[in-house]
Amino acid sequence: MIEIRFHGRGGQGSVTAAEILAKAAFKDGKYVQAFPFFGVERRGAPVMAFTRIDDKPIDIRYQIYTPDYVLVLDDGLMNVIDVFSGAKENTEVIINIAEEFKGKVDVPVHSIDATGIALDMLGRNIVNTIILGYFAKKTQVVSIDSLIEVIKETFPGKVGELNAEATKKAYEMG
Amino acid sequence: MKKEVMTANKAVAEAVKLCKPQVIPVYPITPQTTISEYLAQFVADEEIDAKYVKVESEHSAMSAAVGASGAGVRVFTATSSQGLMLMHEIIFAAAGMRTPIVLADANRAISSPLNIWNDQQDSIAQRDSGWLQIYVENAQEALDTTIMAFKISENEKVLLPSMVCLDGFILTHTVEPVEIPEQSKVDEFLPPYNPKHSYLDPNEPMSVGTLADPDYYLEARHSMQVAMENSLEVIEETCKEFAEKFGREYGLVDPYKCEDADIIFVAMGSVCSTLRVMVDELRAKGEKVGLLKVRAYRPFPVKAIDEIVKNCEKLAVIDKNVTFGIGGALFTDIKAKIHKDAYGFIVGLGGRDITPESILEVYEKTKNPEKEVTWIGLKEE
Amino acid sequence: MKIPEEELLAPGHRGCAGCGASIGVRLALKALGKNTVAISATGCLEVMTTPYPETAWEIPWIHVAFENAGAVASGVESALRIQGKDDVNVVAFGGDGGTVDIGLQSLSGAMERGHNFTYICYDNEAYMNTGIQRSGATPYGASTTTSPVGKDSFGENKPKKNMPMIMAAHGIPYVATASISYPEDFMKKVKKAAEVDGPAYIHLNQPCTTGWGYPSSKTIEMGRLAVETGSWILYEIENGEFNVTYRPSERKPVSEYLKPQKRFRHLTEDHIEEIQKLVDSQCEELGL
Amino acid sequence: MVSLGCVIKTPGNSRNNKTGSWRTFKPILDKEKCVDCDNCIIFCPDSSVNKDHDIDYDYCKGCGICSNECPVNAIEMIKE
Repeated sequence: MIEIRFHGRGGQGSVTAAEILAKAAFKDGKYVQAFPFFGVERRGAPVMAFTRIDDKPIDIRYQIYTPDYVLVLDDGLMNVIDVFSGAKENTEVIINIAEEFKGKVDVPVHSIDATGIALDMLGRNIVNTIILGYFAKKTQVVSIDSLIEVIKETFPGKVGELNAEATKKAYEMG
Repeated sequence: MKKEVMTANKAVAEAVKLCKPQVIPVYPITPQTTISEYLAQFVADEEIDAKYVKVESEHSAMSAAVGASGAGVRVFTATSSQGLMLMHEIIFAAAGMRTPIVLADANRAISSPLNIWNDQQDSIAQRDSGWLQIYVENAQEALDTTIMAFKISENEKVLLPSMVCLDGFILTHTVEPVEIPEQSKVDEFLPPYNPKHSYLDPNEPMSVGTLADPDYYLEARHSMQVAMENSLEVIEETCKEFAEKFGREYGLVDPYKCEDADIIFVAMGSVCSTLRVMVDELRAKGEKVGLLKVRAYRPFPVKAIDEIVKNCEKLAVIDKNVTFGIGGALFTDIKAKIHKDAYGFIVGLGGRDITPESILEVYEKTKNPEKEVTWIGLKEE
Repeated sequence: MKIPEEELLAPGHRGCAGCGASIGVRLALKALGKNTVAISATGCLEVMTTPYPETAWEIPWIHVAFENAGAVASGVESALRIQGKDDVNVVAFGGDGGTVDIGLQSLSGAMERGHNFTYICYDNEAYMNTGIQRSGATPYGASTTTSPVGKDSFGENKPKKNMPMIMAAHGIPYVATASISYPEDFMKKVKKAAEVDGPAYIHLNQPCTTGWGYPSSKTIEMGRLAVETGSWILYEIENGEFNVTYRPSERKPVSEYLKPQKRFRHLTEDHIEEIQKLVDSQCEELGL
Repeated sequence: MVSLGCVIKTPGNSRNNKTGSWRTFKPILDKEKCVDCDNCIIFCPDSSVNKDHDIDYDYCKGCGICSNECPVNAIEMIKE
């Protein structure tokens, strides 16, 4: 089973990202589960979301404490919370950050300027699908085709098209 | 048939759509709210031909539900926690008036202190109301049980309302794959509601919701007891019919590896998923352990439980609720009706995460008991 | 006046001898006819008409609880309409307690949502079913078991809640006040209420021999005195337009209305004068 | 056995309950005096006066409203 933890801020679409990832993996033929950290946080507050992906039905129902992957939608969060909490030896972390992440940690960290892509291609700082594109290439956990399909289903029309393009761009950078 | 990834709330809404209720009075409350939103959208898009009554409170939601059901149509509503508390008075009226309403309760803790997270105190607080209560473990079971609930409640041997209890957030806000049955098959399974005991037709006037004095009240309540007893069989029949039609099997209780178990976990709702995994893990270590998932809490399936636990040594009863001064509700019922060495564990109140470690603690404390009722994960003062 | 012969509230009900509520319901049902479904809040009316296994209702009727007649009516109305029964009249009856106090929220919701039904508040100005406790509709100066006369009390010390105007503020198409003592006026209003598309509210003044303390034969006389003294004003608000529907040719002094009633018997001349002033200002406000 | 939900399916069967037994005073109408105003019919709380102004003593509780509302004093209340 693969466990993914998302860190973001309320309103940034972390929960949607966790669900899109689950739905895309489902299209790839996997069993999936995704859920938010159940809180009362409002726009701007740090939030978490979780996705589990497996080849067999997923029966466990508690939060993810030792993630295989951590996706950080906003590098500013790193000053506020420990996004590396529960990281295992082989845990990989992907951070949306303008410059290369320079912190000293024991796990591999991949940096992507998702905000740059978002501002460039979407005209607003919405990075949740973009970071998934990068994640798809880096980890091969989910296929880019399924991901694009789900993004278009989730955001119908032009918004979906633009998001899909931006996600593909990030995929190519992975 | 299609399979989609969705929350249990969406699954319930899809089930409701398939069951074609004609009146849906509902009021939003976390974590039920998205059910009311999906249903509003279905009505707005004419996917269901129903009156969606945008009531001003849960008390009015249940009141309108009873009015509509009393008038002879199929009715669905949903709520959670404080909403169910506000409905409490009319919850009893709904059962007494024998309205086969189906309500989905997104299980959530009760104030005070205010807490929006999951436990099952809200529905447990309604257990003496005369409603059937079925606790579900996942989104698929939420969908399937909602469909079955209408059929069970509308059965003439029952005619009591049903509460489908799904754990708030853990199910209501978690997406997972769900199979949506075909409309035609649901139509075959669940024929239109044809009320004989209560409807409001000027051509055939009847008085509904009357006053019963001491000469009649006792009998009226007794008939509810009989209906509740009947419902045991009706639930089993309905589950069987459902399995034949849709291929998914459910019962009053669902046992897992109980045949040779020394210790059996007894629990309700979503925690059963994690428990099943823990049963496998413990068995891998040579521990003879099983899981008894109680789906039907009211009626309380004494015989079904007895049959499954008859050879085990001990029961570890897990409650996400507390009856202060005695223990968890499921535990006290088990103690009263099942003659086994049973230990009660209060877990997960107010959304406290139930981890594998907490379950191992339950197991350990059943194996080597110190006291009858233990609160798991309690922080030191 | 000639009224429809058909009785839709059967005799044999357990209302007090001289009960004003049963007169009100009888007349309302005569105005509405057989093609009607009724909802009752808990109260005198419900208790006296449906002690199982006997009902006084000749039309379909439902009761659920005290404070929810508005919501129950919402459910009933929705159920009837979704079945295509658009021609069936829906009428809800609630006492003053069940309407102006505990049932206000439920009623307000039903009115605001625009259900097509008529709500009739049969107002006897206290909780009569439970033994004459004050309600928000109890008038100034009335002695009840929870606003008793005492060393430091002259009875209810607040004027009656203005429920019809609260209903009017919902912007519903029809609001009216009525009295059982003016049956023609009342029945005309019930018919209008049933005919409008949307919610209608009628606040029916209904003297109560037991709670007010007058001989059972005087029920109609008391209602008439309430209107003739200006203590109760008959009007309607049709699509926002206010009209007084009955003007006493000469307003009688309020003492004529108060003195025959036990609930007001303790009042001093000063109190009566105070009440006269209250009534005068109310009449002036409504253009009587 | 009570009906399901204590629903009553025989409309108007309160007629089984003869409330005439509640009466202390009995209204007697002098039809000679009657002017057909129908007040006694309209105002009877117990639907106990028919269109011919016959009083149904099975149900009349003897409240006296008819007597009080009669404009020509045609109804007398007498002790049972």
